[in-house]
Amino acid sequence: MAGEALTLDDRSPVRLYGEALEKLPLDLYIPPDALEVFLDAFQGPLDLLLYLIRKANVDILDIPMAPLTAQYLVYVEAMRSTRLELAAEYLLMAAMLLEIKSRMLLPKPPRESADEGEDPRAELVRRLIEYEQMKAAAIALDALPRIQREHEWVGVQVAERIAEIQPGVSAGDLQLAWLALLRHANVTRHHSVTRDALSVREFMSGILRRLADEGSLRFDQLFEAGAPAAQMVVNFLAVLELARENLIELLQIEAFAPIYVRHARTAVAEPV
Amino acid sequence: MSDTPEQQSPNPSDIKRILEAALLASQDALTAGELKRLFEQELDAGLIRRLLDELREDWSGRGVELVQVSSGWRFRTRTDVQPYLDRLKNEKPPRYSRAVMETLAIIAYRQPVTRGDIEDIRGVSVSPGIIKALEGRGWIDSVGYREVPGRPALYATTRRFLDDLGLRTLAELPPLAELQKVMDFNDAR
Amino acid sequence: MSDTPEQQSPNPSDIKRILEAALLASQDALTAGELKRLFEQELDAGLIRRLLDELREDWSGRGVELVQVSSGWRFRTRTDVQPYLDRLKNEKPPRYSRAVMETLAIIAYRQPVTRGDIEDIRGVSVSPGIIKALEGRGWIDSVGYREVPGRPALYATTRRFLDDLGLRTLAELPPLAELQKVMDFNDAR
Repeated sequence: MAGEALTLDDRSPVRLYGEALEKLPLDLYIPPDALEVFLDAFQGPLDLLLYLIRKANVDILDIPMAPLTAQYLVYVEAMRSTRLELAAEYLLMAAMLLEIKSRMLLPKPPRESADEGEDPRAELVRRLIEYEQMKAAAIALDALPRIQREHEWVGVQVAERIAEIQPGVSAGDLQLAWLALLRHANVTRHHSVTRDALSVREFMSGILRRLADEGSLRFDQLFEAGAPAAQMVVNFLAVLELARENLIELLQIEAFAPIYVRHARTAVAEPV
Repeated sequence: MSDTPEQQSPNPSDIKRILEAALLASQDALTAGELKRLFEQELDAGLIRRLLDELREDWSGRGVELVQVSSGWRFRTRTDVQPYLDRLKNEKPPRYSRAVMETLAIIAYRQPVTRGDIEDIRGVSVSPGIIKALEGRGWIDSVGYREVPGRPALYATTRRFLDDLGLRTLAELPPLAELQKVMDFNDAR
Repeated sequence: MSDTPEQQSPNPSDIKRILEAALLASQDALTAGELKRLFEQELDAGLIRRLLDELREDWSGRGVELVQVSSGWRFRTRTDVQPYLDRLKNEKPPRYSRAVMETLAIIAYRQPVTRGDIEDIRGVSVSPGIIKALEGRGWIDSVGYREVPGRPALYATTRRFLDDLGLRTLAELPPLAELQKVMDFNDAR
């Protein structure tokens, strides 16, 4: 394999193993000045072989091994002279081509077994076709419209939040918080609150809120006409509780006159 | 000089279409200068401005709006679609501190209460920041004052608190009697 | 239970407006499931699908199009506006060498494959740089190891690869040339 290095000169542009290469069939001949350009263009030995086969216009299923091998070796020698590090795979292929060529020269055994009957080129052809297929696929893939080349994704800004994300709280969280309170302060005895009492407390807040808005209300205005009896009772309890806690003041100018309800504050601020 | 299609003088509707696509695709606001730079031809700044105003008009009522900010023009979502977009977010919302949760629990279960009441139950002082956070959230408000020296504000939970927790009334809060059982159970372990 | 505005049943035109805003604002494609998740109510998948088709129709002729890719629905600019957008770009999109594209094609059509498989098909060694470039782009990743000595990594293409090429599934890849066509292709050159 390691014969005389390929030389490029005017008289005999390409020499292989000391032999001028113009003896090669014309359809396999490639001008030597094109060599360097092609060296960069080939992806590997299969690529080079496909190029040579295409150039020679021969059937990939019936490759003429002798001229193809010779032509291939021209390129390999050119590569060895310039970029040795690339040559390994090319040399391996050269060895394979020479082996196939020699096997084809052997006389066929009289009785062919299944193995021996296979064309020595079959494996090479299979690889060449598969690679050719992938080469075509690569070109087709590259031709697909691609993001950042033919398209851009759309992504408009999401409006600034008016407020940052607020912590989420569930009723269960409140329960847990109360549970924590119970753990570190024994508040149960003083603050056991039943379902009903909570309703009372809700009405207490509601009454205070209304009084804050409206100043004072007639007692009957605190009660929504037609509300369920249970609600009336709870509301009444709320009024009593508010009075008991000195949060509101109940005023009646004289017996049977309308009762007025005021915020305790109002009662203090306004002399009656 | 060359004759690629985009170098023929584009008409206003083409220009508008390109302005819209560029603004939708851009990660940042685009300045008037950048918008001019989209086009090979020197376009009149007044024309671009007019088309931007048209675009803004075209997009009114949509979930995305064209806005002019200090750094230029950009599309952004309207705030009213925010609640929908938030549902896609995986990020967990922050959590309130124990102090905030306990304060809220006391106000919810014991309302109306003063800060002093909360401090009595929690056994520690309540920072004004906690009350402010809950007021800021719209979950509590001051419904009056207790007529004792200093006239402390009385806090209660709001309608919004119930809404945000998915409750109709305070009575739907987990009853404390059950809580007691939970606590007993925990203590037993 | 509660009655915040978004919890009232939205009508189809509101839904469409929100779908559009979410798709325009999303950094990634949104799946049908995510689009459903925008809404508090359980919406019919058929309705959402119909509105997406309507949206796609609404946007036809604009500089931006709604497409269905592997990971869901997403808006992207149309090919014909790209020359304009390119004028604002500081850097050109990467052009991949034949070596990279052939490696990508082998991974796409033959996945999962090891580096050795790729080298067998291409007939040359595959530099780690090629694999890194494709991984860096998010187009391939390692999906496991072949249980042979050395346990080489098995590579496959990602959803992002399909998304970036505007494909929904690998089945939408350009069909591989058949053997006879390969030969015709060769002959034609």
